[in-house]
Amino acid sequence: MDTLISIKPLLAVLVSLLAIPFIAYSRSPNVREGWTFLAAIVKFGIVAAMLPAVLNGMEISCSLVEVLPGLSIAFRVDAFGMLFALVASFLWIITSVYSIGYMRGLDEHAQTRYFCFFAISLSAAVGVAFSANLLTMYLFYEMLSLATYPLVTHHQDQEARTSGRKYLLYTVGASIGLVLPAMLMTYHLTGSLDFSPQGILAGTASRGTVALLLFMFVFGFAKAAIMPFHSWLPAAMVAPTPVSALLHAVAVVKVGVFSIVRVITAIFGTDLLQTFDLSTPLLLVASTTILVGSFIALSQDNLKRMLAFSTIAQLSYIVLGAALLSPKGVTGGMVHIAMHAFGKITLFFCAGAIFVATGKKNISEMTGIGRRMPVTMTAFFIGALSIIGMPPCGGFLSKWYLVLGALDADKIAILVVLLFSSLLNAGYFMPVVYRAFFCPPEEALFEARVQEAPLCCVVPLVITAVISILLLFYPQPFMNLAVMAAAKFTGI
Amino acid sequence: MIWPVDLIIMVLVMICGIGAIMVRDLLGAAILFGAYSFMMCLLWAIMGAVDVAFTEASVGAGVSAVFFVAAVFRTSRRTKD
Amino acid sequence: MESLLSNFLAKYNYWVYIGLVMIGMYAMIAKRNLVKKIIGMNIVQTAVILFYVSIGAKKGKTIPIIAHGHEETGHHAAQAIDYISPLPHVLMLTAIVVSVATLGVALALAIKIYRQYGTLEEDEIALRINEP
Amino acid sequence: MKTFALITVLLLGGLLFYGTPDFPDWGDPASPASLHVSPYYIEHAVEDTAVPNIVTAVLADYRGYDTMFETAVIFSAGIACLFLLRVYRRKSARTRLYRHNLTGVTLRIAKGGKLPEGSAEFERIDSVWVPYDMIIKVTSRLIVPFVQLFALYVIAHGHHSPGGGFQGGVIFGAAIILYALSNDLRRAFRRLSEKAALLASAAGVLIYVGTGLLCLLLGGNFLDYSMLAEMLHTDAIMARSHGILIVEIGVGLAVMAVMVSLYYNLSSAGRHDEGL
Amino acid sequence: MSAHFPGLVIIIPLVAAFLILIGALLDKRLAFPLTALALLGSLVTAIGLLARVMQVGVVEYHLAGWAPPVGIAYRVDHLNGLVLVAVAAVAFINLLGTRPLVVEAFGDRLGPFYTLYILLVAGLLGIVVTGDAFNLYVLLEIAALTGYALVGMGEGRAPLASLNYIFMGTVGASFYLLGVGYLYLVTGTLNMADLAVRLPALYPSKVVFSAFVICLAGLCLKMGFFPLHAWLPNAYSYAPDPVSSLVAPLMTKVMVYVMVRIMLFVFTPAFAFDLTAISEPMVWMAIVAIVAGSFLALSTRRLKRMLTYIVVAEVGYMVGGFWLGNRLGISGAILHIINDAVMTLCVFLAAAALIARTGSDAIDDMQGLFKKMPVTMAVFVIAGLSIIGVPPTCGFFSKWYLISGAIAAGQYGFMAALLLSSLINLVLFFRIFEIAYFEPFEDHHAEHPTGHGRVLSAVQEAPLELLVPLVVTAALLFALGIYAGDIVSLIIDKAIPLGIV
Repeated sequence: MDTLISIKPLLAVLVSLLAIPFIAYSRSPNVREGWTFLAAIVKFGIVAAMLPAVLNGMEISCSLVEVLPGLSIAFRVDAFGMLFALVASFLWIITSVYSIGYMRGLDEHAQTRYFCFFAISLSAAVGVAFSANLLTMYLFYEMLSLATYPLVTHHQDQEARTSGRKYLLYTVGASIGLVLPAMLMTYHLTGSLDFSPQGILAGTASRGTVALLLFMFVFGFAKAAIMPFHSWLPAAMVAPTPVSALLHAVAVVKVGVFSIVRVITAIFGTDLLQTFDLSTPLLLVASTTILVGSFIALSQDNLKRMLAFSTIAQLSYIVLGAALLSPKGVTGGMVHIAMHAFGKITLFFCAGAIFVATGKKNISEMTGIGRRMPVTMTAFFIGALSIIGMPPCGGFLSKWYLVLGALDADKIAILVVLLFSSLLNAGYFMPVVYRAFFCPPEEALFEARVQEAPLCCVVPLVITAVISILLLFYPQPFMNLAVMAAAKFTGI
Repeated sequence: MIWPVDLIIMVLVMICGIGAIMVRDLLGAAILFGAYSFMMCLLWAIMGAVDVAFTEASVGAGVSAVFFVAAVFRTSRRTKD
Repeated sequence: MESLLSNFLAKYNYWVYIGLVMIGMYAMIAKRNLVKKIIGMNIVQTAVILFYVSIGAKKGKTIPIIAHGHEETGHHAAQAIDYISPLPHVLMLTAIVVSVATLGVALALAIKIYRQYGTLEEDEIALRINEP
Repeated sequence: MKTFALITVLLLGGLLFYGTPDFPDWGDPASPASLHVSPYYIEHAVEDTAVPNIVTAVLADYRGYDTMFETAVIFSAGIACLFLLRVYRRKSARTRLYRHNLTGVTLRIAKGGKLPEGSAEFERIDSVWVPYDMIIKVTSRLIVPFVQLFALYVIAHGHHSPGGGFQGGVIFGAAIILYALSNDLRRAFRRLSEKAALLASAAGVLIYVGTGLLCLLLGGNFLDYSMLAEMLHTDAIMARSHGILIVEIGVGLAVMAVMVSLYYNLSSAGRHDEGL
Repeated sequence: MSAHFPGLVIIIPLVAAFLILIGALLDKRLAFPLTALALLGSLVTAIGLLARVMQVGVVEYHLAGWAPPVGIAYRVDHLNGLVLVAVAAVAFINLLGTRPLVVEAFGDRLGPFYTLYILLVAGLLGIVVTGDAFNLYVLLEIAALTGYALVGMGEGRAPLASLNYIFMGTVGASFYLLGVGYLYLVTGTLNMADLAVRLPALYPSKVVFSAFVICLAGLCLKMGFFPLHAWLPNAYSYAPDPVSSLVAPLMTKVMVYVMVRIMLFVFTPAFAFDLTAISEPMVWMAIVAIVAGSFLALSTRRLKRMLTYIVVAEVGYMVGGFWLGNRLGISGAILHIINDAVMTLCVFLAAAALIARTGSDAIDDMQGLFKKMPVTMAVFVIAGLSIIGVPPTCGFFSKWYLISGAIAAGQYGFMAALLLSSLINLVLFFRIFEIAYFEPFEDHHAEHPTGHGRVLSAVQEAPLELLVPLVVTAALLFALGIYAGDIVSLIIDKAIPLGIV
């Protein structure tokens, strides 16, 4: 494996941080959003610039300072990190556009603060993606938790306050209470926290210890919303929709699962888990989360809450993929990060657009909305298809790989879970679409004057919807990265 | 060092010490504390620590007692225990 | 029994010091009057001084001032065995100074407290604090 | 509280008691404490410093640094007391008492009132009425100078006999306190004002520290008096002896001033109008 | 000149103390610049000293030219070099930051205030630098005495709290003195290095064990270790703000340093950790201290009081970390001395700024302060994060070492206590942030205009004089975090005796 030394990873992380003073001290909203946009594009540019090298099998690394003996704040870009960074930084651009439309459309307060913390969050997310060791990852993970707190509590009312508390308690609490000691124990056992494709724990600990550590990590990264550490996610839906969209469908939760997958593959190593046969309990946890999450989603009326539970379920697909420990399963899980991101963000954008245009949050109030907002609802349909995993959407691809992985690993039960949950997904998404489009005109709840949301809201969701479809046909960057990463991790 | 003298002084030290904390009048306590210091000073003088004894005589029995009296004068003599 | 008694008698200064520390501590904890507590504090300090002075003592030896020091400078040096050890005395001079300094500050605070609450009894002060 | 105190005290006593059986016997000349460092002092004090009073030699030279901080402690006690208690706002609301010196008649002058004609014969007295006592005043007036003289002797003769800066300073301070007690605080202020006391206390410690600093500037370590030899035109040993005298004077000055200042503040509760 | 650094680091502030008093008698305005100058000199000397120690190793300085054990010697190694710099820096920063508050509160007694201030600092520096057990006691008293006076000048219950502090402090110091006396009794020396040489032969003696226990008890009392902490919360929370931001970061930390020094370099690890069975109970006491401190902090709704309880818990961190008895734990404890000094300074300074502007130290009165005082609150947030232990602030790294030490020693209870306390700190600080962030600003002056004598006009950002030190301290939190590895490997590692694994 060739390694390039470059400061690009550092730059990619810092871009959005450096943009903050400009965002904070801009004279007018236009200039401020201009800076945000510029930062987003530059960030994506830097990430994309590293793509060819990574696709060529190189790794790009950059070490900052050695904060503890043998442990430094260091970045290392590999295929898996690249995959995630690419998704996150690209979606930041889209979300920036959407935010402008949404925030202005609703005339939200404290927009400057909003954009600032958004930028910090993105830095943190990319930081997690590029970190070379557990310590760096932990650092950015915590940074993300704290930076999203003001975003979650943006409305500053009682509900936001409660949700903010819950959010912090779950994410930071779990990371301090579980990840930190697990990390220290790992360090104590191995003397290192550097990610290595084969894992570092092999041969240093007994089965019991490894199992304990595994579960401390899996539950400790509470951002992944593995049950029973999931209930912050629905609560956090009080945030403005772009926040929910980017952070709770893309950055925050994906950072959680990314961290879990990273730890499973690069700290424990697939071989070790295989040897100790620890994939089964992991699969059990993930499957439970998938099924229970989906069932709860079925019963939700608030659109964003439903999406939140859907996210909880979908996130566990990724964990499930990694826990299958087979190359195809891991590939599926990784690709699902991208696929789910595009699909889910579309859905959130739609929910936000509906809210901007009509002020409605509940599914039951959306009868007939498809006639008034056809573009939005079409995009919603596409996103839903992607999440369910039906062609012609990208989601199909990742589910396909997951199924293959399950077959490879001879886990028929998992196959059943996957199929059943797809049914459930369809079960909670399709009624929405049906209600939106196929209702008698007399039942429609909307006046004729209700129209599509502002252009800034609609364009992004169209783009993401289109990309969701395109991803089935041109999944190369993500697919290749995932395959590379999976091959490296599973050693095949 | 004559042991009976030694012993008597030690007993006196103890008595003055206990008296200083037991007596129900702060002015009396201050004076008893002065006496305690002076007995202590004698004890040290007997042990050959002349400089220490000298200091204690001037500080403990002298100035400290005056400070106590001054403080009691500026506050109150009353004490419940 | 014999040895116990002789052991007891051989260290009687130390027993006195322990007794004084206990008296002083008792006053500091059990008494509620602040001046009484200050007296207790001083008793503890003098007890420690007594302890140090007892360390230095040598039975039947003379005080640490060299007789006719000037005439005999350098001729025949003083024999350490003849004199009581001076070091604890030096230390205790310092300790006495510290104790009087502490006493001064403590009394100043007591006066300040009296100015504020009109009493030196801890329980009454607690009442005054909780009143408003 | 009492039971708690008793338990604590008994525990403490037990702890102290526990170690005592292993103590060397009291007054044992062969106890370890008497064998290690202190013999050096006894045997070398005179040849090192030419000071027969070993305690003074150790206090001001061998362990002079401790003593410097001891002086600083007493100085900070003085400042602390001033800082805590001093009241700078003048309260003129009180009634003042004046006594006619010849007749002993006491006048009470209410707030804002003025003295009658011929005020030179009147003397202000403390508001807590005390009978005029000729005997005390006269005796203490007689005693005070002798006490002060004795104090100076103690400071100066610390080299040869028990005593030294600290004891002398306390005695000197006590003399002034006696003066203040037998007369009143205002008269004492006329002898040694608050500012002068402060200045003297700072100056006293500065003499000490300054001597040390001078030694440092002359190329030795801090407080190494032998460096003063050239300045004092003596040899190193006598320079130590003189150095000790200088710092003892500093200590005496500081201690005297602080004792008086402490008394001023404590006896008048920081108002500096009337004392004990 | 650099040969005299160990002496100068104390002498400069000491000389300055008297000059300040004399200067202030002439003109009050002279007090502050003189103090600042002296502390700057002290800080520079301390840094020079640390650099020298890192170059040549242990630096000794024989006061009055007498070699130990006859004379008093200063012995500067990596351990006290580091602590020295921390103490000087914290005192200096606090001095610069609190000037407006001091003028406000003690305008009529600036001279005495700064004299006491600098004497306190000199005492603390002396405690750190000295190599003589009795000299340490004298310096301890000078630091304590000035501390009592400064604390006693606060409002409300401050005098009472200070008097209690005197009682506890004096008993603590007397115990320490007694312990030293016990050691002197059996060895005849007071020099720490000499003691360490002469003690091993006497380890079986009951006297040495008594000395050990008495010393430790005295030091625990002075540092406010949990069951003996009763004086601390009142003393620190009722002290005037400029004082609590000096005393809270330094006093307890320096006392912890003294414990480390005495245990490692007088009793030697062989005795402290192996021969006495006291490590285990001490760690358990530390666990209790941490948990109790955290819960007590949770139970109060006054800002400064909460912070003082956090100090109680932090003392538990350090004591526990030290008594883990392994290299990691002790490194963590020493690192935490430094980090906690800066963290505590930062929170207390920020609290001082907040209290000065709002006139109240109730947490519930902090509504809307993020809007009104953004910079102060930002610094407060950073300090809070550091206390919680979020990377890359320094609090994380000392916690890292402490927990590593706990794992290495198999003390999972201690690890759990640290994590619990982190979580509680999270709750504590976010409780404040919530109030300051969510609730709209309310002007409390309207309700009780004369409630506090020191309200400075309308609530607005703290004065620049205070802001700059605040921001510098916050930056220090990051710097200490990022260079934690270097500090440990270059300095702390060399400070710990080789025998400890």
